[in-house]
Amino acid sequence: MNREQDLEALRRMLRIRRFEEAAMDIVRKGQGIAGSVHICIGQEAAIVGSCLALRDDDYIVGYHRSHGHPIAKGAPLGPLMAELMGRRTGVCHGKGGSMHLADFGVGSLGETAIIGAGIPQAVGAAYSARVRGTDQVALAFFGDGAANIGSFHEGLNLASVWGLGVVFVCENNLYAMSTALADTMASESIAARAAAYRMPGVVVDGQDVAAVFDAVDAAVERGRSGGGPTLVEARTYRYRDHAEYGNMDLSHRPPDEVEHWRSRDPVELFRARLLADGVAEDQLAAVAESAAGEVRAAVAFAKRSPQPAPEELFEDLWATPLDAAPAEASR
Amino acid sequence: MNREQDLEALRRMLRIRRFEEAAMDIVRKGQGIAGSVHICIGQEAAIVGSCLALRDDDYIVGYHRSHGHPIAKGAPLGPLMAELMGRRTGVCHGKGGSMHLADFGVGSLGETAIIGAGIPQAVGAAYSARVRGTDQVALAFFGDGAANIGSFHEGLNLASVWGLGVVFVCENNLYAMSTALADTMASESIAARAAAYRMPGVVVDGQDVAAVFDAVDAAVERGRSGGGPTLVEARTYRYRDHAEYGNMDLSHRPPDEVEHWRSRDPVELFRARLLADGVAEDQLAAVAESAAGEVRAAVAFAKRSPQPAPEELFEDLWATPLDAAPAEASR
Amino acid sequence: MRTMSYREALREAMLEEMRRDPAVVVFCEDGRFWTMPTNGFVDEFGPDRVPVMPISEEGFTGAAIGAAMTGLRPIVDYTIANLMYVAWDQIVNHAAKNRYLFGGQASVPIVFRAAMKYANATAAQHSDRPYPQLMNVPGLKIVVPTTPADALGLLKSAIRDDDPVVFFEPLRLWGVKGEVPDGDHLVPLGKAAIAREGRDVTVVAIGDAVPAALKAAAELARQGVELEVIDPRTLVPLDKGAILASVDKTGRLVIADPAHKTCGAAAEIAAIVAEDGFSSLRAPIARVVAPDVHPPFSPALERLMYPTPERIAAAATALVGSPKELAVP
Amino acid sequence: MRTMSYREALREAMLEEMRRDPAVVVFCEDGRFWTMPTNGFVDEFGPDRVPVMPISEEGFTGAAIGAAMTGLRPIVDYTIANLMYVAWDQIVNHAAKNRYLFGGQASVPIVFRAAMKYANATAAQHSDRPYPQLMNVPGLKIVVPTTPADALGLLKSAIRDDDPVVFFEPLRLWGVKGEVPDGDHLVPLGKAAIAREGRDVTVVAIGDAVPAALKAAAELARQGVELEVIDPRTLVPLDKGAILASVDKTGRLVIADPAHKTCGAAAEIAAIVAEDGFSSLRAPIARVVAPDVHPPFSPALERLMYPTPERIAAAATALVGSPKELAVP
Ligand SMILES: Cc1ncc(C[n+]2csc(CCOP(=O)(O)OP(=O)(O)O)c2C)c(N)n1
Ligand SMILES: Cc1ncc(C[n+]2csc(CCOP(=O)(O)OP(=O)(O)O)c2C)c(N)n1
Ligand SMILES: [Mg+2]
Ligand SMILES: [Mg+2]
Repeated sequence: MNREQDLEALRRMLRIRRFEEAAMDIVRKGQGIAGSVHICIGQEAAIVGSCLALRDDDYIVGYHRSHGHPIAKGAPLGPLMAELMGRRTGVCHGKGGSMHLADFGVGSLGETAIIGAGIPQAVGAAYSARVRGTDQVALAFFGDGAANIGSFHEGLNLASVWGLGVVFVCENNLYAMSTALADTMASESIAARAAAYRMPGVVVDGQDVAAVFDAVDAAVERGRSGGGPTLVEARTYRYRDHAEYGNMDLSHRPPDEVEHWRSRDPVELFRARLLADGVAEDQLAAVAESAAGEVRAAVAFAKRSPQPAPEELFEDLWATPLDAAPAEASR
Repeated sequence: MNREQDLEALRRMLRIRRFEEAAMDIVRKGQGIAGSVHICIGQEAAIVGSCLALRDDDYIVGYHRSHGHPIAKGAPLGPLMAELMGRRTGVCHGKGGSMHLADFGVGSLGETAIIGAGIPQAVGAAYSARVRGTDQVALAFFGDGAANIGSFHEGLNLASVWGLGVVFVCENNLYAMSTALADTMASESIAARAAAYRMPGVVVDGQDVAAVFDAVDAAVERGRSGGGPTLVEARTYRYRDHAEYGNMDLSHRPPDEVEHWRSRDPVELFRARLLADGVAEDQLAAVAESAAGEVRAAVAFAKRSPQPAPEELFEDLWATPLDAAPAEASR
Repeated sequence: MRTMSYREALREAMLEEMRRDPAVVVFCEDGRFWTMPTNGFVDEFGPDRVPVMPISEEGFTGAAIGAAMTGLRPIVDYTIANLMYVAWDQIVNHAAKNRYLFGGQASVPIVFRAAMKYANATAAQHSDRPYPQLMNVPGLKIVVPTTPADALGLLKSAIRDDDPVVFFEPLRLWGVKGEVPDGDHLVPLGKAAIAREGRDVTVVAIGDAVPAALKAAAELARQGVELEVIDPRTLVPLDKGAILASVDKTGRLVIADPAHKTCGAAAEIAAIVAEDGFSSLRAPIARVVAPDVHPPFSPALERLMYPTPERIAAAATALVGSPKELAVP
Repeated sequence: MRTMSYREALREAMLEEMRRDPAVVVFCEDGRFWTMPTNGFVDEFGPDRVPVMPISEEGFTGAAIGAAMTGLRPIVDYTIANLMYVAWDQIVNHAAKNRYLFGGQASVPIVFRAAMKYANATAAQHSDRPYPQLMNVPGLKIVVPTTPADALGLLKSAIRDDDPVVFFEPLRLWGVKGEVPDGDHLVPLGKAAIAREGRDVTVVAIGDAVPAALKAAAELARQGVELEVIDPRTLVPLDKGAILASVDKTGRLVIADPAHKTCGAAAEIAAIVAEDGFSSLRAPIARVVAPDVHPPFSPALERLMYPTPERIAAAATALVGSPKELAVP
């Protein structure tokens, strides 16, 4: 990454961090975020490093831990926060909520609450690009838990056989809910599974945004130039428990494990690196303040947005309405 | 294999061959086998070599190309042939037909018409053995086409993580219907995929019944003694097209490929080996005659068996009938 | 007018639409094989639009969704309706829901083709008629054509529709020939056909129960009982108006459907009439459907499963009282 | 009598049956986690009977089938009903069919548990009520208990049943407490409960529409309209006798069900009554169900989806003509 990209990486990581802190605050205070909220704090480098390697018109598909992906892809924050609050101004008109953020305007094709299901959808987006004659690539985010489900296998095989420009990014945070990856997968690493599809598989330090960028950038380059798919496993950690469902903490994790990963906070690590590289403290503070300001504005926007009206229940279901059929009935 | 096993191997291969020839004959003459009939002629060594390595109380699960598996596991032929003819004496009372042979009496837990679906069921049978404290192993047969479906991935992973005694036997006949494996799988071999689950994967000559026996025997031994699952890929070939649906031949295959595999007929190869090993011609002829006689008897049994009576439509659905509920209705 | 089989109509519809719109692609295992209606398409449209398909129903259905959300119009052919179950999550949780979940940001224009192999001795895992299950899922349009003209016209409309359409084909009808209008023949979704007019009993028939109902009608007509046979053609959206209007005329309703009874399409049609056409009804509603048991392999048993002219005629006759003796072949 | 929550009843049922029968095992992702009703089971029953579960719904459902055909009695907990779609092929093509396909050579005694998280702001992919889809599949018994006593008694019966049973739990009811008989409390499958007797309108209510119907009944009683509330508890086999007897008494039927309308359980119940109870009916049948649209995330919209006391009362009132003003809270 060049300096400009460095600062953009920091900005996007901070947007995610502040956005999620604000969301947790609203949840805690009961101010209007309902349902399951999965926080990705701790994983920002894996997410942002990946998205920064993409073009604006490239595609991403994500999963239930969904806030970071569209933010990292460049989505405006207001409609995302309004979505979490179920407002009509939400990016999905309040239909999707926290697990289903999507902003097609920035190539974010949506997040799914079904583990693994987004993987083949990303393959389809890359296939679509080829048929339409563009060189867009598609990136699928998924968790370590998804590596044991059928769609992972089928999606990777399809991308490989069809030679598509897909980057599979596993945010391996070591756990699926309470279950340690080591207990559910005998393979040495998720990246090692790439060999079963004759595609490159790489493990990267998911707390190091530049390392993630480099790995994904190479994969994107490969994909865009017709070299086929790549599997990137970013080793990372989430700092909150699975979801914000009250009195959840990380007490069931080994304390030294938690300590180790907290000491490798991706935002702190990167800020320290930039300082060491000679970036001025002021500049970093300005980036931080702008991110925080965007989040404050997004929260304000969401809170003042109206609830959807009852008739909106029936909107957005059909592209062409059901009663389009003429009344006359004859063969 | 010892000499006794050699002769048993030959007998079972010949049972399969004659059984299927008889079935094709009935289909051709329109004498009462309806539906899809998938012939495994050419693949007998892979099937018999595998089953001979099992104990009588071990389990097998198979797929749509289903006749060979229960025969190789030792099922009596009459009820199998009656099943193909949809008779009430059929091993499944005429409910299953050609794609669903099963003989629980010999550990044949059934064949499925859904690609890949039997794989996790075999895993469950091995799991069951462990919970019940027996040392039975389970063997899953599947085709090369099944290696691209989710159940393959999930089944192998589960068996590996749970450390179960499962042997996964892929009858790789190079094609799934008309589709060449090379077009749908980028991996070097199916066996190579075993590494993704940290289990051994071996490729074996599927036309050599002794080689298959040795590979599966080692895998069974491993499984039975708590060493976990193994993937065995038997390279073989089917001599008929996908199914017996009229005017199907192998004309869409490269002629020299067909020629090559026909020259490696598993029954002929093994008979030649036994002769070279000094087994008397007479003895082989006696085995051949007994197999042919069993098939003739099976056909006769099937043909003289009655069609199911209309009320049998409703039998076999429930273990405990639906109207078991008492009439009285109150909380 | 042209004469073609149902199967040829399927091929023709796909050919015409693929020529018309480069966004149309076909996902089908062995789709290039001579037994398939898309045989030869790869030569005209190239391997990108007719890609080789691993046995990965879940995967390629997901891929179709990703493609549909980004500008393509995939036709996904499962070849056997039961294989949809393998991809059920992608069909039900994603194809049907994504437009709604994402607030209308993208549509999912896919046609899911599913041949139903029942009455063909392929046993329970290959003989299902799963449209009732999918009728319970909002967001999917559901079509069951019964003539070559409707197969052609509805498949073309389905391919052009911006929503996911599930297209169920009774395999028994694939070989049936019929007249098909020339030119760009489109049949709109959501519009029933009155396959035969009659005043005494309305028979709403689905799939290959339509020809069975027409046979029953021809037979009963000789005895002075006039059946009105309605072929909904599209199950979602259902042309309720056509059904209610007919029941309003006849006062009696038989629903003939090869799918299972409980929570079937026939149950829905009965419920609609019991709600909105109750005052027209002069007799109980009768369902002539498959019993709640799986299709058995044995042809001797399987032929007891589905609606026949005899069963339909008997049900209709029971509703009007008992006229002269029946002699349906 | 003991007092326990629905959730505690689920736990108690599994505990009692696992203690009683060493063949009972539990498959559940994160089943050992403190949020799950099976938390702590591994300590008592060991890791073999409560194995660690990768995210592999299709795989572990298949494994449960293989285990069930060879002597075990697995309880498979999907934790969220929508996740069954991932395993649909194994449930529909195998668990429901294998006994029939193999001519009764083996049974498939599995309990599939599925919590339904609707009315909980988890949006369309986590809020389904898929029992109507499975009611269309022969070979599965289907249960939707609504009280702690029934949750306990039906889950124990389901575990002992030799057929596959799908056990749907409205998550909204997990926290509800109630009295539960002491001892080995079993409730038979296939037997409806008359949750309240009444003479004017029969309300067949499913899942958490039962408490809603009871509220509506209490309110209407004050106005002189007596609802009879029937909780089928088991949807397959359905206690048709209890429903028909009630309609025979009241002449009017409302069906209240949180599942989608088209081809739903309410459609089936309506069809049964339109067929076999037609002569008892004095008014059209009314369905108070979820509209055919997905559950939206936004609580402001989602609360419009499901049957409420108001909607049920309004439907019942419309059937009896219009009595005095309603004031349901
Ligand atoms: C197919 C499916 N199975 C199970 C679940 C329930 N579930 C939601 S999140 C989760 C854990 C996912 O772990 P991972 O993929 O590692 O993502 P993480 O939550 O760690 O980011 C599970 C089991 C689901 N949503 N979908
Ligand atoms: C899930 C599923 N997808 C597709 C089919 C249709 N189909 C039946 S057999 C077959 C080919 C299977 O090939 P393979 O596994 O190699 O077995 P083989 O027929 O070569 O023995 C296909 C695609 C099916 N039955 N099930
Ligand atoms: Mg994880
Ligand atoms: Mg093959």
